[in-house]
Amino acid sequence: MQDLKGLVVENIPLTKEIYKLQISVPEEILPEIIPGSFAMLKIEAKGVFLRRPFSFADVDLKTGLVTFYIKLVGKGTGALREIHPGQEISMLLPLGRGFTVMPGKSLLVAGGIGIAPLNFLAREIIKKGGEISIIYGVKNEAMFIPEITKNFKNIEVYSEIPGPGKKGLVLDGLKAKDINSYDQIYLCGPNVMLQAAKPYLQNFSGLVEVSLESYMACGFGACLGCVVKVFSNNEIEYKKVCKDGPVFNFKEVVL
Amino acid sequence: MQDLKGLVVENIPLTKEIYKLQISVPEEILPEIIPGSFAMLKIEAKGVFLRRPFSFADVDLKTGLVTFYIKLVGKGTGALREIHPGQEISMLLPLGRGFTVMPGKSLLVAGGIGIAPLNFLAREIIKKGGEISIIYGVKNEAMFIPEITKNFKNIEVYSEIPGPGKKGLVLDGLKAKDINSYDQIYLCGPNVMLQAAKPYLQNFSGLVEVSLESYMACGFGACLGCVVKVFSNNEIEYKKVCKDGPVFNFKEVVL
Amino acid sequence: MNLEVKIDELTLKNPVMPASGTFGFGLEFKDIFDLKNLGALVVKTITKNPRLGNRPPRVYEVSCGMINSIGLANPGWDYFREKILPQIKDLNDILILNIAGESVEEFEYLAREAQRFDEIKALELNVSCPNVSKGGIAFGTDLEALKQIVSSVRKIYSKTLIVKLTPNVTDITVYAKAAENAGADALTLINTFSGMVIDVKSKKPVLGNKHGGVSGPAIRPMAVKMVYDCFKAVSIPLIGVGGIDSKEAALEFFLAGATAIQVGSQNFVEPGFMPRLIRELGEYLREENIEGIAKLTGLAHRREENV
Amino acid sequence: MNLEVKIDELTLKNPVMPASGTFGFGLEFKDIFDLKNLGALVVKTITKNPRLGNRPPRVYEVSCGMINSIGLANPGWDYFREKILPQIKDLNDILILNIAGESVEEFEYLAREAQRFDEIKALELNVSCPNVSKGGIAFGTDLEALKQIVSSVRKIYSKTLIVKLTPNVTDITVYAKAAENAGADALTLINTFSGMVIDVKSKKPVLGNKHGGVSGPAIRPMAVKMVYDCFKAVSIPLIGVGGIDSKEAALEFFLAGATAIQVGSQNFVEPGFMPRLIRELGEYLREENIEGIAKLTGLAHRREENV
Ligand SMILES: Cc1cc2nc3c(=O)[nH]c(=O)nc-3n(C[C@H](O)[C@H](O)[C@H](O)COP(=O)(O)OP(=O)(O)OC[C@H]3O[C@@H](n4cnc5c(N)ncnc54)[C@H](O)[C@@H]3O)c2cc1C
Ligand SMILES: Cc1cc2nc3c(=O)[nH]c(=O)nc-3n(C[C@H](O)[C@H](O)[C@H](O)COP(=O)(O)OP(=O)(O)OC[C@H]3O[C@@H](n4cnc5c(N)ncnc54)[C@H](O)[C@@H]3O)c2cc1C
Ligand SMILES: Cc1cc2nc3c(=O)[nH]c(=O)nc-3n(C[C@H](O)[C@H](O)[C@H](O)COP(=O)(O)O)c2cc1C
Ligand SMILES: Cc1cc2nc3c(=O)[nH]c(=O)nc-3n(C[C@H](O)[C@H](O)[C@H](O)COP(=O)(O)O)c2cc1C
Ligand code: FES
Ligand code: FES
Repeated sequence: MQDLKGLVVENIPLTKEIYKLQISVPEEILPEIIPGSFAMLKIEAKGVFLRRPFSFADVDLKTGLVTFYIKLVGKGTGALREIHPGQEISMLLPLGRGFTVMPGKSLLVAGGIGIAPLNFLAREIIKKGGEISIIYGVKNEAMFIPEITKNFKNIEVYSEIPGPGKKGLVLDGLKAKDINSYDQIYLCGPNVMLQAAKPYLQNFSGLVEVSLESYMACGFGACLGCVVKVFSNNEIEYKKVCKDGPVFNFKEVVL
Repeated sequence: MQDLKGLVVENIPLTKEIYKLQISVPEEILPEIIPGSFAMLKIEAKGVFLRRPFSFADVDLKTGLVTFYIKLVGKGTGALREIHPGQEISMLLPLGRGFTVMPGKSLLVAGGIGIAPLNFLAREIIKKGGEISIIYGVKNEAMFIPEITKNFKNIEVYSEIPGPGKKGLVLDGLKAKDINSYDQIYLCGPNVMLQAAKPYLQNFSGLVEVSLESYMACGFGACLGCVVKVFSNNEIEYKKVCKDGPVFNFKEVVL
Repeated sequence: MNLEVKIDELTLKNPVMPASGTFGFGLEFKDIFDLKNLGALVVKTITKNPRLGNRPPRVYEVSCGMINSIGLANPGWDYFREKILPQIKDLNDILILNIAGESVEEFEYLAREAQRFDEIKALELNVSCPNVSKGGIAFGTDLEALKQIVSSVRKIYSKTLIVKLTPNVTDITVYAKAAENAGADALTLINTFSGMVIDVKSKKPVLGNKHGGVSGPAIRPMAVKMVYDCFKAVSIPLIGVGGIDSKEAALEFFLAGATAIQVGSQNFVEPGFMPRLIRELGEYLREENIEGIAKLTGLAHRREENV
Repeated sequence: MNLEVKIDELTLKNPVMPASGTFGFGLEFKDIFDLKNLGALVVKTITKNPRLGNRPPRVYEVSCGMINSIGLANPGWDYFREKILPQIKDLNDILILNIAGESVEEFEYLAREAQRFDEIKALELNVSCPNVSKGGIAFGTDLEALKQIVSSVRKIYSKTLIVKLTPNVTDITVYAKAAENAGADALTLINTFSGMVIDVKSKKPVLGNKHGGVSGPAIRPMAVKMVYDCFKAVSIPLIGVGGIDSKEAALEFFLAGATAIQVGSQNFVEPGFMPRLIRELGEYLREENIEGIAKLTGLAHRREENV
């Protein structure tokens, strides 16, 4: 973990609710950034005290740029939208335990802004010679990031209300697949999506990983604030999303 | 008093410590703005809760612009320096009791950023056919606003450490004058300057007015926070700088 | 959608009123909005005799709030009755007089006077000001004194009696119950937190009176918790106050158990805040399809049980 | 220029240390700076038995601060002694163990254990956590319980004994004096303020445990006042804590009467804050030509007399 200053290079709206933030970071740190890891950004705005966590949605080793897809939800994400190219931003990074990139066929299941870390993961899997399919479910047009579908061939989009892609939920997409034709499955999305997917994936024999969210004060394991219940070795434990995760074995997580 | 939005038109540094902020305000309000009155500006920045008071340094009835000269002292004035042309700013205005503009010869005595309201007053006196002389004392170069000396002919500049104008204090300027040749005297500056001038002006027979500062929460008489001691009608009273002032009869003020 | 709330026998057309001492006598706000819009008008604390208040500086900014040591500066009851009451009695149907005394007798004196004026609809007893050396917070933290003041005033005053409590106690519910048992019809929660700011340059406390009372969003979580706790402890209506600067902040207080709310420091920052809040609360009820604001009171307690 | 301070028999090379529970066991910060730079290392509260802590959510932002209901989650004394102590004992010369118990016996047990370990240089008794149902704040607000815990531990523990007090009391000086009389060598002032945030959408308290403790700049004026008041009331050294996020904030505490300070929530926002603060305090002494930081302690009191 380092506390360093990044330089904002681009900050553009992608939809009414989502924007894309690109930040130039020092070269040395780039190799440490892996899919599923995240940064805590310091937002200098009225009423924002804590940093805010955002997953890396992409890293470009050549340009030294990291990309975030950010959904507008409150004062922090609201203020961050106003940051201009050329401004500096303090970032703690890289944080957390990322996805386990595996060979073979991977199914990536994203709900809403959950696509952010999976975009990065998909690129990484492809880079390492793996195969991917993506199910990308959104609520509506405002939550849909068009450039994602340009990045990947095997991607199916579902929209809760008529909008981009097919009408339906992520779960509909999952049901339409022969999940056993995949070697592993990765998920990121809202709790309702994860809860719905859970019984459906219970018997899947391969690795299933999920990237979780939780409210964080520090992001690096010091406050013990961000815990989730995990059932492993026949014991219920609280694990830190920021340090033991955000990527967990999906089957062990108590949602 | 109105709570309205102004549009920032210009915000430029004049010296290392002083900047000039020009804001376009609705036309109807302009005639109510008089020398000595002030506005409470709402500064949207981390850690700033209360509004900040600033005296009008000028008003242009034709362009609808008001001018503030602002000295950098802390977080509010620091954040305000970053406001861009085109941004809106919430202002409460006009506030306070201004100077009494009188015919004849007026002496204006300014210390540091105290020049702000006196600049406006000087223009107004001249407009009404009066005559003015200005003593403008500053600490150093960084506190000296060059454009002030361009605005007026009868102006003498003193600098505490060698810098613009003569070396010396405001009081030296005052002593060099035959103050009895003036019909009235107006002051604005730091407390040390006012204290030094006090005994010297005690026997002056004309009107002596001073614009005071004090820490303000509301700026419009609601909190009772900004009081100063005033001795009038043989009684010590607390008067509100924001509403009973900021302009007071200098002889009545207990410094 | 209905913003009406009841505090004892009074029906307020909406639950929003100014916090004492942050709204003067209302006159300063007349330029900004029509005070008839308010649920009630609460005036700055009045004492028997005029008070100059503490020496300046009396206000200062703190993180997400402010600190004050005004010290109950006010012109005294006689001046208020003669010069101010006539000017403000028609500004709002429900005028609440906030009073403080240096002794039980002074409280009694003021209550007796207030009882005589029809235009005064309720009394709010300030037993909680941290800025006066005699009485003030001492009454609010001394359980016996609190009981004595409230029951003495209760004997004299037959209209709505509200007691405003200080948060500077170990367990506010003890004081809330004591005030209820002594005859209070409603409680205002809370006054300011005792605090101090030291000026690093001069190496002295910033305020002339050294310490003062902290208000603003900084104290909101503590205020919300106190309303929540007192809602369980007493059955009289609660008026929530402390750091309300948005619709969401106001809603927290209703959900915690407040029947009405007061706005303090935010009046300084945005003098038109209260009418905006009233409008936004109305819109909220409409959007959420909630029949009346009163339905929200204490909802955070009920929800819990279903977890 | 000298940053050294003395707390009882301990000489700290500078007056800056982490507040318990905001620094883990220090290990998370090792990437950011060398913990040897700190005046002392204070660990997260340890209890006799392991504690899972409260159900999440456990942290949330509030205006100029945060609220937490961690609930003293910790691996328990045995695990700490076996697995953690060996890892951290060389991180800093002065290791302060913060402990809490559900009973006087648990405090005694832990004190007896701590006494055996040379690497533990001082105990800080947490009698003030608002987030546990047994013990916790109840001990800190019950004067008799406080006296009993402190004097029982004092009998067992011969090294430096620090007692950390809760601000959720009517008059903290009463508790400060009681702790001093019961044998405390120093006091840490203060733990968090009890508070609550309600989620307007779900209409429920945000925290899994409903209420929590408020920390950060929002509580600083209250913390400074408590240090100021206790400085007059007791003669043992005070360790000031509450909302320190800058050199100026730290200086307020020294001027109010603190001998050393602790940094809490700010560690989350800026993990490198403490070494920066130490550097800036050194620069400050140099610029102001003050011979040692200890000269600042309580200066706001002395200045007053000359007003
Ligand atoms: C590991 C991780 C990775 C994330 N990655 C992304 C991402 O790539 N893109 C994206 O848009 N969002 C991401 N989020 C969510 C993002 O952190 C929150 O939406 C953001 O912090 C909200 O801040 P706000 O000030 O706008 O909202 P607020 O006004 O503070 O609150 C709105 C809601 O946002 C959530 N929230 C607020 N602060 C935090 C916090 N510190 N930690 C967690 N949740 C919080 C809470 O549920 C809160 O109710 C991620 C969260 C985590 C934990
Ligand atoms: C009637 C009046 C007119 C003024 N006109 C001008 C002007 O034309 N140009 C100019 O540069 N300055 C003017 N000032 C002073 C200006 O208001 C302060 O310098 C400014 O508020 C400092 O804000 P800050 O956040 O930068 O400082 P902070 O970091 O908050 O504090 C630095 C110091 O500034 C002073 N200060 C801070 N807030 C206030 C406040 N709300 N009211 C009064 N003093 C405060 C305090 O002494 C404080 O110690 C005027 C003040 C008053 C009362
Ligand atoms: C400047 C100021 C003056 C106050 N004067 C009084 C007063 O005279 N009587 C009183 O009962 N409360 C007084 N208060 C306390 C407020 O009524 C209110 O309880 C407190 O400010 C908390 O609310 P807030 O956070 O919304 O400001 C005063 C508060 C401030 C800020
Ligand atoms: C997340 C969190 C956990 C805490 N855990 C403890 C603890 O275990 N023991 C303790 O004595 N204090 C604990 N505290 C209180 C702090 O030590 C400190 O007293 C308080 O946060 C005020 O300081 P601050 O405003 O600088 O954060 C905790 C505070 C926070 C924010
Ligand atoms: S956010 Fe602090 S431990 Fe995870
Ligand atoms: S600043 Fe509030 S009364 Fe003057």
